[in-house]
Amino acid sequence: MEIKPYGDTLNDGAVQISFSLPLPLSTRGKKAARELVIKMGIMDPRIVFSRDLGEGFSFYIVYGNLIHSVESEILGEDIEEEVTLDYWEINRLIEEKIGRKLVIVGATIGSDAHTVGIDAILNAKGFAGDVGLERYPSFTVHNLGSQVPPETLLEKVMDYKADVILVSQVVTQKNSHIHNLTQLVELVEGSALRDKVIMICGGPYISRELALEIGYDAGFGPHTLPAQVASFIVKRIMEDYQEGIKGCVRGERMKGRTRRVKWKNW
Amino acid sequence: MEIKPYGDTLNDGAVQISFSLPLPLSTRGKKAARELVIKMGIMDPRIVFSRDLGEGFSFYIVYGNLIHSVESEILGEDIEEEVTLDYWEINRLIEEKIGRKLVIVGATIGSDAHTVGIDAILNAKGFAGDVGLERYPSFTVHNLGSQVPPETLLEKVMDYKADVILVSQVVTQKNSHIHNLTQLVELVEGSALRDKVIMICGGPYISRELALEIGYDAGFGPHTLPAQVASFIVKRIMEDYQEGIKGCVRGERMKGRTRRVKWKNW
Amino acid sequence: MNDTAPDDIEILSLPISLKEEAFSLGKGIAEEVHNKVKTYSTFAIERASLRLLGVKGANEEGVPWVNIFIDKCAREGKLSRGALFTLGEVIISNGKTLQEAVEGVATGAIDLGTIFPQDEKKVKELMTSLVSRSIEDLLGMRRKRQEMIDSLTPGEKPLLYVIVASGNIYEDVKQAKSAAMMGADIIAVIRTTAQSLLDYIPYGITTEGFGGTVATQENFALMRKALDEVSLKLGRYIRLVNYCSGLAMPEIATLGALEGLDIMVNDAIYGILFRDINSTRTLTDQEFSRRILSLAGITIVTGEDNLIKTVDAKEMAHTVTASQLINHHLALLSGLPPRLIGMGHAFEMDPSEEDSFLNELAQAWLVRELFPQSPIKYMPPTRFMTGDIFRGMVLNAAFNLIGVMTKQEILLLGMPTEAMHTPYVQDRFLSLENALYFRKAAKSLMGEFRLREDSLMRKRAIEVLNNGVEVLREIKGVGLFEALAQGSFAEIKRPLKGGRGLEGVFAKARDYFNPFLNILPGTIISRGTNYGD
Amino acid sequence: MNDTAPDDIEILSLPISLKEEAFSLGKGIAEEVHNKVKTYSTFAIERASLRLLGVKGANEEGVPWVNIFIDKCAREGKLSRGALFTLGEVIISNGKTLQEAVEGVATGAIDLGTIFPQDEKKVKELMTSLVSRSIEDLLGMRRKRQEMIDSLTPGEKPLLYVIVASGNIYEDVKQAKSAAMMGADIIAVIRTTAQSLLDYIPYGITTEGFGGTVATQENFALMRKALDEVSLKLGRYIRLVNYCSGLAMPEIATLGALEGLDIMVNDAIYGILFRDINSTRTLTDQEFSRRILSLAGITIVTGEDNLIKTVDAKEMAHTVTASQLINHHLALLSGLPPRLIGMGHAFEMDPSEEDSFLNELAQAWLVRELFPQSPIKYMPPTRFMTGDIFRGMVLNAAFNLIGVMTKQEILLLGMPTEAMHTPYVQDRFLSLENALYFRKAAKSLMGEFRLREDSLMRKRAIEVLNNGVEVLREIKGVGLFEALAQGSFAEIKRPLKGGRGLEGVFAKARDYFNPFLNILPGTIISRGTNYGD
Ligand code: B12
Ligand code: B12
Ligand SMILES: Cc1ncc(COP(=O)(O)O)c(C=O)c1O
Ligand SMILES: Cc1ncc(COP(=O)(O)O)c(C=O)c1O
Repeated sequence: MEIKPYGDTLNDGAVQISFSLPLPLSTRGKKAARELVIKMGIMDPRIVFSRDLGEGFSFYIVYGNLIHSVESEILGEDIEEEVTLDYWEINRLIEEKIGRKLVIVGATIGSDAHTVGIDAILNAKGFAGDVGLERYPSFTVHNLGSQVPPETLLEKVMDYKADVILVSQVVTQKNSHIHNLTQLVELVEGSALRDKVIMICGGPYISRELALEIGYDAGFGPHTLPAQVASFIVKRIMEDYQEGIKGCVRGERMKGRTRRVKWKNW
Repeated sequence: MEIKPYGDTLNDGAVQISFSLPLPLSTRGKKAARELVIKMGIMDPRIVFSRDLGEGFSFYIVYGNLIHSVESEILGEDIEEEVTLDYWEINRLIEEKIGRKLVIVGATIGSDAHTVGIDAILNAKGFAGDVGLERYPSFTVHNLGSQVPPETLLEKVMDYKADVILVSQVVTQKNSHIHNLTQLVELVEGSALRDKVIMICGGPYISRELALEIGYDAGFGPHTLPAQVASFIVKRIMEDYQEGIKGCVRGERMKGRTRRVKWKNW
Repeated sequence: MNDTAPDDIEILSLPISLKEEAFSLGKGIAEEVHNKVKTYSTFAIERASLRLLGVKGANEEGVPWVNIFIDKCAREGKLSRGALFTLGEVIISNGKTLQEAVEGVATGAIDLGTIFPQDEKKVKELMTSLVSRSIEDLLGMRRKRQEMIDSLTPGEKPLLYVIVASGNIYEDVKQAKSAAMMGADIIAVIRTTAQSLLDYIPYGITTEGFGGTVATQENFALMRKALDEVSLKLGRYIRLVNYCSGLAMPEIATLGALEGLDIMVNDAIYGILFRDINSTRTLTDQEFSRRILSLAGITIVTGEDNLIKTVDAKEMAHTVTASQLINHHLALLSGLPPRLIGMGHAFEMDPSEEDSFLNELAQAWLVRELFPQSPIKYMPPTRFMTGDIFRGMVLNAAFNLIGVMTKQEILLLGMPTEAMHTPYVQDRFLSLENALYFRKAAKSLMGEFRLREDSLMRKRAIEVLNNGVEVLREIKGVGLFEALAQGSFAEIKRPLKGGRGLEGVFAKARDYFNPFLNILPGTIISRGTNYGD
Repeated sequence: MNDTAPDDIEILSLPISLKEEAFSLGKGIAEEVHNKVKTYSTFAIERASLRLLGVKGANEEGVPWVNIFIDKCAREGKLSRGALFTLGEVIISNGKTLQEAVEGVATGAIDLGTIFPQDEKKVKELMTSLVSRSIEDLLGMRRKRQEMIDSLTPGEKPLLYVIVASGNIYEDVKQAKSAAMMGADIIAVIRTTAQSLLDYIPYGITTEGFGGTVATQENFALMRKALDEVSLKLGRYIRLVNYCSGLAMPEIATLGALEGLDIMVNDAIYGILFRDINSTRTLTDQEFSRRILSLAGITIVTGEDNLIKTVDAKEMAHTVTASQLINHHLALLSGLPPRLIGMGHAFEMDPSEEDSFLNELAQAWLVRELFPQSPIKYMPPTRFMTGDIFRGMVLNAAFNLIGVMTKQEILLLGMPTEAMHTPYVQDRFLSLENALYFRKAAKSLMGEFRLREDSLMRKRAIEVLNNGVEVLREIKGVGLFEALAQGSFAEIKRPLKGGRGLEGVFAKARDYFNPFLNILPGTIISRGTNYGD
């Protein structure tokens, strides 16, 4: 089945587009807008609004019907949300299976000063009614705050013999988040600690995919709840523990992870 | 030079897109949204908002950077706005060159009941401070109102020996405006009157291009002022008058017009 | 609507004598109209009476049986006494059921010309008992619906009203359910363009319409069922609306009653001005329609918004007030209790004018205070909406805030794409989230304020009411019909004998018979009371 | 800002005794801070003093001459007496101009260690005359700018404030002009991320920045020139803003004065809490900065909005009030007249909460009434903005309306794309049309209302003020420095000896010499008066 945008009738392909052009509002500007939208695959573009913005800029709002569609087959199966363990379950598992508190170090690195996101995960108060990791008896949390240079974070990880690193990145201009996050991974790898710690990043523009790609164990985006993070940590550590015993190696995507079978050796 | 959308830096290609899909919000829905936007030529789509709308629908807002651009050369020269003659000039020209009042018949045809637009052009009060055609001493205006069947309009055109027909169309669902407007042209042509009257259509979704294509002499869109219409009428009639004398034939785009050299023969 | 409107909202301190004059003028004008129209019946009223009795269906070309039946009655001179009388004769003489009798006449199987006159008393008894039974049925349905409503939460005020208008009832159903799930309380199915002009009710489930969906009994039923489902799912009652105006107005009222509609947009003046329907025809139809709606407990909403969609809303605001005062009294005379009389108005002033927000606020308060016991249906900006959908969200925000602040009970939500097309599925979401924000975030705002002594808004409201009274005085002088002929509203002139549908009006003969007239609510007829109030 | 704020806006009827207590606590806390910080100077103050005299430029690596000069002074133990004294000695002993002397020391051509002590009186006379001349120059520039402002229309209230932040000053200039043409009254150039942390002023015209554009003297000049052009073209004066906080605060103040900025975001508490700058350092810097800004007639705006971007805005609203009261008195003590003290706050409560609109309105009125003679800078919703740009327009509409209704004088406009990126060129247009609508359409709204006796908004405002006074009492008990160490604001703890830049603070020696301290406005120094007020 072909899937198309829906306005008020199946397969009408209705889409809304807006953008500015570095041209004054004129017949040329409108023509350029129309041509661009046609290149995007809009059959019968209607420029419903246009405005000169001064200084040689103009703004356009366009409605039209998209010729493109996607085959519903290529969309695959719906991925089930990971089941989030609850507070009690998490604490019980750690107590029973690990038998000691896990040490977590968290920070916003680089020149990024946004702390609300990482605090939402770490501070006892938590987020949207879900308590933060500090409140879990089975975690020891060190929240280093913001503007932490990756080097400093690494030092603290060693000082505290951390099991988990939580890094937040909010500012993404000029891809500074990727730069900072990659630098941290490299430092950790450089000091041969990568297989000893779980590395998790998060922030409003972080996705799981991105995180895995740059060498983290997980990435959490907007609206993350602390329990989701705690849940991931526990599950991952349990798995690693199993694997450590079996000594087996998993595929590509688990690169960072499979090296961390020695995690209990801190 | 290549022209691209502008967000905050030249050639960043920034565009905003929104649409719904006939899929519930899920990983499949998001994937479909992303695939569609990639097909539109968005390099790095960011789904900044998504929402389940119930009943198997979902809504997406996407930002990203367009790979397409347009060559500024193909945009041609800026078309100068036609100079609009003013009220005094128009009346003077008609009085001097034509020497009689021009008869105008106006209506909204078909089942369309929107009169505000045509009234804005015809009623003495006018639009946005510009007086309407009824106020011009050189026009005799018959405003037939709305819901006028094309046949009735034709009868009135003959009764009044009209020089100009003004038709409004506002409702465009299922292309009813095109249907109605075309029907009217055909009727007028069928009764061999096409070369005796200037036919002008207007409405919020009417463009000059569309009007010419379906056989009208002009088409006026949103924000039209009465003086623009009056100005067009006078200029066209003056030209026809000249041409009538010279008997010459102009190119393609003037199809409707060249046949109307006998307009004075009513 | 199911509870009384607030009356703790007085803020304008309108001069009492002015208010009293306004109401007495409105009442006087309405009474004159009422006295005139009750001497007439119309083809549509006769057809509606048949439909009330339960007659349904159409021939193969889709022409409804009731239309053919009534046309034949008219042709045979058997209408001025009332179609129900003729029908009674047919039933008795041919020994048929109601439906069979009508179809028989319509197909020509029964020839009206050859029907023997029957005993008048017998005919009347038969028809009166059929009418009584149908009234009982209607009241039974009303009770059942009320039970359903009572079993669910009623929704918060203002109720959020959105439209569906895809032209295809199946798409409409999906979109309506989606809207309900996103927070809509009321769904209106917009009619296909110019259905007003049809002197019959189209038949069947339909999937093609222009700017709206055909209003048919079958489409009503489909949507009602869908909304009942979603109401139960949400635990919140979702109301259904359609238009009750145009040439078939009384029949639409009947279908509304039969199919469980909650609200009907009902306004003869709209038909007169914007559809060029004959004034006597549609005001006569309206009287009967409103009596049916009253019986069924359906809330009407009036169409004054249309006036200020045509002429300047600031300048002509007082004509809205004048029309509301007339409309309100017409409705009272047709047996509608105030709580079922929804007064319509709109946010349509030029938003680029200085203090337009104040003038809108003043107008909203004025309507609210003039009709404290009636729901107000507040319509959003449309005329000054443009293709700039972002600005559209802002104008709708201003509208929503005023709606909440002045306790308008029904907010018809503006769509960002108003200037382009009937709503897309996401437009409803965007409009609902806009209104839901203000309904919650400004919940208690209306109880916060008094106006200063020198308030511009108070001044404006009094000025509007004053000018409205002025217009009412003029109308009172010449009568509503003549005023319409002179162009008192929206600068449109509609002569008494002009317009569509006049041929379907007839003076009721001395022996005109229609038991519904005795049994439906209405102030004139002695037996008429307001059921269930 | 150029005219006094309205005082006919009283609506809350705050208890007078409560207000008085609030002000007296704010004053007491501020005085204690003031008395402490005037015993210190900082590297940044010394550098700023050089810049005030007109020293410019940087070495080939971009290190400013003033930084090298001051560092050398410090290293040679020649700072506690004041850099200007040392500079005077260098000039006299080497017979150089100011600029030559500084560069000479910086490049090492002149060795500070080998400078002979000069006659103290001669040095002081020389430097005092240089200082006087520079002050005359600054006042001359201020007069010239005022003439330009007076020759243009000032713009309507509230003034509409938008940001540019492309990172590239040339793009910024285009975008700023575009914004002005679309109706913006104030342009703020957002600084590149973490410029606060630089203990110097970068040099030159720059085209790379992260989330903002580098604040340099050269970029200031470029933007000022562009805005002057567009001001003349529009006949409306366009104001320029930058940030005056961080480690280089006094130097930025100087550049603002030299380059004709109109408004500076200036708040030591922001630096302490969100940039972890040492409290003594930045409060000392702030005192000097504000005296410069006062001389130059630059309006400051404070940064209390940041508090409620970090903690819950409804719960912690009183900390905004408390901080404002302290900040306001600190500013008064540094010689700023009330009309140059812009108080910052923001619309940041959770919009999904019931009556959040009322709580925002109450807060806006509270700020307005507490500081009737000061401009209020009202910041838009940011925390609860999401990728839903349509809803963003609606929240901004609510914000704009409150801004207009409560006469906030400066509206920092919210952008629909707040949750994604710094503004695109069209975002500014959309935000401006939103605000322009309300500024005009609700122009007279604020004069319309009184509150009812039982008003929830009045209750809320008094509660906030009460809690604010509570916090002030606590702070008064321990002093501001200790309160910051305990986490009184935004739940962030900043110990007295912690944070960046402490190494740049030094106690002024008994013979500390800096004639600017005698001549700049400020309440403590006898000669300090408020110029031009
Ligand atoms: C509050 C705020 C600030 C506050 C920060 C206060 C503080 N103590 O954090 C102040 C005012 C100080 C500030 C300053 C600046 N800000 Co700011 N700020 C915001 C704002 C309004 C909200 C961010 C926020 O708190 N969200 C709420 C939290 C709970 O959400 P969150 O961060 O997404 O966190 C959740 C998830 O992402 C996840 N998560 C986040 N981190 C982590 C980490 C881990 C390990 C895990 C598992 C999960 C996780 O879990 C959280 C809970 O669900 C946003 C705009 C917006 N509406 O998003 C701009 C915004 C982020 N800021 C921005 C900018 C540019 C700045 C400045 C750089 C501007 C300047 N040049 O001066 C400055 C400087 C700060 C700096 N150098 O970093 C831009 C970033 C643009 C971009 N994409 O790069 C934004 C988008 C605004 C804009 N449109 O320009 N800002
Ligand atoms: C006012 C209005 C009404 C009023 C009309 C009152 C009246 N007396 O005209 C009422 C309430 C009656 C009405 C009813 C309906 N309407 Co209506 N209405 C509008 C509205 C809000 C404004 C139109 C208007 O007056 N614009 C102001 C005038 C001045 O602008 P204009 O028409 O563009 O005219 C200018 C130019 O276009 C030009 N022009 C116009 N005509 C001509 C002719 C000539 C010869 C020339 C030279 C120039 C010219 O000059 C004018 C001045 O500059 C629009 C939405 C909107 N904001 O645009 C919907 C809108 C046009 N309506 C719509 C619909 C669907 C209907 C209904 C069919 C709905 C229904 N099913 O019941 C009904 C039925 C009416 C019908 N059958 O036609 C749709 C049309 C969708 C579409 N694209 O097909 C719209 C867009 C609303 C929507 N989003 O659904 N409507
Ligand atoms: C009172 C009233 N009736 C009916 C309609 C429906 O329009 P139509 O006449 O096309 O059925 C409207 C639409 O605006 C209306 O306001
Ligand atoms: C008071 C104040 N100063 C300065 C800034 C600028 O930020 P930075 O510290 O990145 O220079 C801000 C930004 O929010 C602020 O509010």
